[in-house]
Amino acid sequence: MASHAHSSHDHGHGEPHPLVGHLVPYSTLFATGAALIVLTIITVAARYVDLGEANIYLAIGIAVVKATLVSLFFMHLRWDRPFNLMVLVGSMLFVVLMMVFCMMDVGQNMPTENKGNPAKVQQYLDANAPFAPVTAKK
Amino acid sequence: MTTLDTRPIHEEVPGNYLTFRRGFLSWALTLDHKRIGMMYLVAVLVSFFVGGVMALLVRTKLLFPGEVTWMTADQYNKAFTLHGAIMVFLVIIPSIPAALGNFVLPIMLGAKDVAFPRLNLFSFYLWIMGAICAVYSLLAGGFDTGWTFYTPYSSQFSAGGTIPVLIGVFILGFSSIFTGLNFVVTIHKLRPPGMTWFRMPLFLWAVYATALIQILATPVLGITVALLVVERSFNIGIFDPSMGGDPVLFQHFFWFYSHPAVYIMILPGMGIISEIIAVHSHRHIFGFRFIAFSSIAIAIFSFLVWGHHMFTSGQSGLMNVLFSAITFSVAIPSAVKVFNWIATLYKGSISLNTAMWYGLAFIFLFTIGGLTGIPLAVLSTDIHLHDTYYVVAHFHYVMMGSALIAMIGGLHHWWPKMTGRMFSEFWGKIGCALVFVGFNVTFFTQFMLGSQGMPRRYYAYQPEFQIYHHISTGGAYIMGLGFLITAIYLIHSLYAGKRAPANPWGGASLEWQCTSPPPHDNFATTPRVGDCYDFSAVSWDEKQQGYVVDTEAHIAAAQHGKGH
Amino acid sequence: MTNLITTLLMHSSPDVATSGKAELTPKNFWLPQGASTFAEQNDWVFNVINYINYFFFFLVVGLMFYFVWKYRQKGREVYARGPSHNTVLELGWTIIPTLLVVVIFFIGFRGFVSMKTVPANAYQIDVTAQRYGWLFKYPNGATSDDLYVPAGKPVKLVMRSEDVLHSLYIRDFRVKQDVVPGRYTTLWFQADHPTAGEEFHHLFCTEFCGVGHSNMNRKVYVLPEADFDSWVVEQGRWLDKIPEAELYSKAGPKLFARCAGCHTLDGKPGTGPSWGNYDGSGNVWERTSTASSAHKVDGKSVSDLIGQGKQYETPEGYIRASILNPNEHIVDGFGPAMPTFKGQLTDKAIDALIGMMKHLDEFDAKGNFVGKK
Amino acid sequence: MSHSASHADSHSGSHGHDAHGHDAHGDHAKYPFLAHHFDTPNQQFESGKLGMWAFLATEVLFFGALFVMYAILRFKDPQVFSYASQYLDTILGGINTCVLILSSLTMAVGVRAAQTNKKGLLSVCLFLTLMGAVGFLVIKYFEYSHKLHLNLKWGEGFYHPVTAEEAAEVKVEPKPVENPVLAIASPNPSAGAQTVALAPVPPVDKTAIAAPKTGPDGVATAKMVEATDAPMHVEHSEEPHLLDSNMPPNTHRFFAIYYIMTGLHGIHVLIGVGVIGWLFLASLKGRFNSDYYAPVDFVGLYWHVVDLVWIFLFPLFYLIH
Repeated sequence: MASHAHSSHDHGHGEPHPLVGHLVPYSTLFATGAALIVLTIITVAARYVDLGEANIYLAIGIAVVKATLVSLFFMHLRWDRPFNLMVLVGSMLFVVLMMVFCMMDVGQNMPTENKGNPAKVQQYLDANAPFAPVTAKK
Repeated sequence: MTTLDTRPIHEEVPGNYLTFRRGFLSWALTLDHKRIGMMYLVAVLVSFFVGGVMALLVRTKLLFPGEVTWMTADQYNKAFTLHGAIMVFLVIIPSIPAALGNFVLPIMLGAKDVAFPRLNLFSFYLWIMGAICAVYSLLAGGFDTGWTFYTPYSSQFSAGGTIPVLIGVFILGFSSIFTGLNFVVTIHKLRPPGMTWFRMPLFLWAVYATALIQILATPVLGITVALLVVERSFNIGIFDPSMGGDPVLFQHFFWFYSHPAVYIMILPGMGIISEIIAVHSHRHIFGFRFIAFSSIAIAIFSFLVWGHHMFTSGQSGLMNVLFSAITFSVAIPSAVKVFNWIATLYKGSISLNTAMWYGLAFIFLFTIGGLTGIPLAVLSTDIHLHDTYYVVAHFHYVMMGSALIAMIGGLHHWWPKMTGRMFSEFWGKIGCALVFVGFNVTFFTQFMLGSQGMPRRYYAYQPEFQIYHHISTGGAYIMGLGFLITAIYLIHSLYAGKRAPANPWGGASLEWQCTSPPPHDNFATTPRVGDCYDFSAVSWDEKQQGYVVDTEAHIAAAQHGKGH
Repeated sequence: MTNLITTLLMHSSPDVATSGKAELTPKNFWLPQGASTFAEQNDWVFNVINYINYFFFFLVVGLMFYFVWKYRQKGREVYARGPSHNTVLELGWTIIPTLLVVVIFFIGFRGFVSMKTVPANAYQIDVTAQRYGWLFKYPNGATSDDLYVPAGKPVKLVMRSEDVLHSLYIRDFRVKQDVVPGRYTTLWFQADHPTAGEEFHHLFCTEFCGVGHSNMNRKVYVLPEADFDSWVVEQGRWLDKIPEAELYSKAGPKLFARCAGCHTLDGKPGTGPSWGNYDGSGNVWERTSTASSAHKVDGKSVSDLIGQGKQYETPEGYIRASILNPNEHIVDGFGPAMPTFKGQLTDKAIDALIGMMKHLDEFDAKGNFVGKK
Repeated sequence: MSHSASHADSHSGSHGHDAHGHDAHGDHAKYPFLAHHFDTPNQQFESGKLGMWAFLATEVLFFGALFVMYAILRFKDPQVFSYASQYLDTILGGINTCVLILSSLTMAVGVRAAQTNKKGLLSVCLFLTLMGAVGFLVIKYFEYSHKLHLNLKWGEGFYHPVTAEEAAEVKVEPKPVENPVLAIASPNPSAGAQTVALAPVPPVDKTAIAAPKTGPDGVATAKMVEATDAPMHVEHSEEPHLLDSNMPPNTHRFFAIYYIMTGLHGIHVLIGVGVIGWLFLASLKGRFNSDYYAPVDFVGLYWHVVDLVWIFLFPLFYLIH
């Protein structure tokens, strides 16, 4: 699995050494840099207009765009072996996996933490036992 | 096969890697994967001895249900914690990949060395540093948290040596990461012409899958213990409820690494068994692709099931159900492997060498270990069995009965290659038998203990359990004797063993085609690769007292898909 | 899809809570005697899995030994022509185990659901775990170190830990649940068979908690419901043994611990008004609070409820009323947050509290008795 | 499998790596930097690159776990984050972001310079990158010291007035309370917020455990109720946080995760300073050329990842008003 991506790519990649890396034109590099700076300014500016919840999503969105720019152009991923891209994206997938599972559990558990009102906690525990409605019918 | 390379570095090669250069520094600063592998091996076996002594101490205490004068509860806790921590972090995790893997991986692959020899040496010294931290923590008051370091006990109440050992674990983690990283790159980039992914011996597949886990999971362990150190020092309120933290969150973080770690331990063992079974029954491994892909499948599933260590931890019901369901998915690839090994024996020509004895012992013990995992994965029964001796027995069957037995099996399998000496088959079988019997007496009893409700990590226990503990301790001593014998004849073979032929068992993979012990650079010329499980071209040679592989026939057979 | 299946399972699963007397499951080679309604179900699952395991174990190991004997190497002729793969076979032993474990999962899942579904009528006992002991608190305020439960009645334990992780494990009931500091965990069970005389069930701590971990076991006694009721009342009677004279000084602080969550003694309001501000009169105290009539109780403000300057005849009457039905009159600036203590506090307990409020000067801010200044 | 076979051949094929591998020696003679166990510079470079990427993957997981932690803490009490982030200096953070981005740019340019044998330009770029890294650390130092001055600290220290000024401003005598977590939660703003918010936490006693509370549970304490009904967003007052009656419970945890994540990132920048400095010196000696620029490329990758991490840290901490 891992191999296929890069080794198949390997084929078209027949230049004699040492032309392993890809030469990125200065124009591209500076354009990327400029774009990153501009995005930074935008995201800072956006902080001062109150969009409520939207603020954070906007900020994250911009961050993702910036990250993509850096990895594609500064880190040559656009021209590099797909396998290296797979390594990066794959590792991020595992982070997402960890986050999803942990968040699910935390979300389920929060009401049982006794910083809350134990009476409420009790109601929750009685109501939210798995599939309570079904048993409630009996 | 022995036309030497003409590069200057090779002119002073007097034969093999052991005699390549001499003196302490030639070992301490070596970049040769074989020597690094040997150093790992020695280090790991020494720690194994220490951990084993701890285990015997614990077992001996458990002969008596109550207090004993010679071991307080505190000392007992420190003893079993030390046993667990040493066996997990210093022995089993590095044993196969770092010790045996380092030695045979590049040779099996047909490479001259691993991709990053310096990194390889560095990770060995990281291991040493980690071990030193662990030792220091003993001087600093020891640590009594159990190897799982659960908060808030570890962040507030545990003994003074906790922070040093956490730092040690952090360092060991990076040692393991770098080893894995090295292997991934080696397997990707250093394969000689003709060594395609499906020509690779299954041991390499297993080590590759292991390396993936090491790279992806171990950093999380690093950050977790780092956070725990910070929590303990500054009480920042992330894991410690006294400042609003959440202990269950720690368990999530810990098991996100430590469950995949279980497969870091067992996968390479499975790889070794695939080698041993195929080579010693001189017959093409059955279902190569199923075994190969089951390794990768296990590696990936292993990331999805960590919550099954937390069914009673206060984890939400939803997650319990989810994790339990996914857990069963890991059972399948493991079962597939076992069935394939059995099918490999079918119509083989099985020579019962010591290595093969260990191989069969593995199948026996791993089957028990795997099957007893089912009641633990089932939600309702796990509630009863969780944190009892049933769990202890289960993971000893998998960790020791499987991973470690496989490691020792592999040690016997490759011992002639590594040392150039043959060991005594007779004593080898005696040792194997003692270990096998002792192991079952020790741990099968603990299944009963557990299902009868004896909780783990207990210093004192109800008298009704005493008989089981007596049997279990007895078995432990039998096992100890077995390992003692093994150690003795292996060391003895170093001096008195007869010289090993290049290919004593009749293997067809590349490591059997270079001399034993191998030359400094493994292969004078880039080797040519056939089907490493095709034994049609292997034949016994009286003169060498070993097997020889007719390379031309071997390659030809591979090209015409013969011998399948 | 899964929901559908689970729903079906739920309906087909026996309602553990209300099903008749569960029989004691016998002690066998593997399992100890089971004494709760779960034991039946649980042991059945365990045994079923065991039989499946026996089958596969003997299949694998049997084949292994047979092949090893049949195909042992003869002479040095090594090359053996066995098949190198057989897709049907391999798919077979991939798929069949898969189906098997799916079934096993749902069997276990069923049991788990009933263990997690606390019946509404469960009798609640509050558990506090602490290195190295358990404290069980019953609804009437009685406490005990060993666990006493009524037979044939679902019992719900609400557990919290004072220090580290513990885990409450009653092996004969087949129940186990970690006790996590900073959070409430619950488990429930129903034991149908009273323990005779000296008999008891073991209660273990199964989460490593330190030096005394292995001593953190207690006994569980199952009493017939009638006996249990009298026991719990008797256990709750600690108050009666205190002579009238030193009632408020001895019993006061212990009882006040329950109030301390909302009421302070030093004049700082919490959820409820501070006793420190009590003027000893029958007035609804702190009438001068700025947030006058802020709080409405079903549409009426406090002054509507009792009117300006209205008073109880005696302070005692007032205090008693506000303990037994607290939300009848609410002090200005506070909400109807206080639960009634009807049935939880005996008259004598209320007397003790009243006595304490009258002699606040003899208590420190934490409610400990310090005597006359 | 066939194409991976051809992979193996491809690099050998292009450099005449036949079964006896003589030409390999040619390569070794030609390229002094070529390690003995590699056949071609290409293979060596590719291996290094894959190794670097694998290492970066571990870095991603390393920081990733912390991002998970961040998500969970924020998920648990969002009001804390919206409140406490107001103590962070967005402008300084923004400037730092730009500094890092620019240093990333110079690094990328440097790589190109190395690839194209422009040794002078390479040294200049490396120097600029180095300056960027150092600048980032300097600015971060000012941010940290300012916060510490305001006693915005981790853990218990957060609730102790340590600096003379604060001790002066905060005249209330601290009182110990049993349960810090609950005590931190401020009850209804009108009443006694200061003292509660001020209550310092006694150092955790590792040996003695408090006697169990008597009486059954099930009665909410003031703090408990408040803690659950805390408002989602609270403006922070101009007073020091210890006097701010609006401070939501668990605010100390925001600063805990803030110091941990930015701190770990800072350590990575520090390492970056080290390696880039080394590259700079090496480049002055003219070590790198279009044949051998792997170290520049790999350090570049590392440096970009450090930049990536900050690109996410910045909005997550500074921009969640």
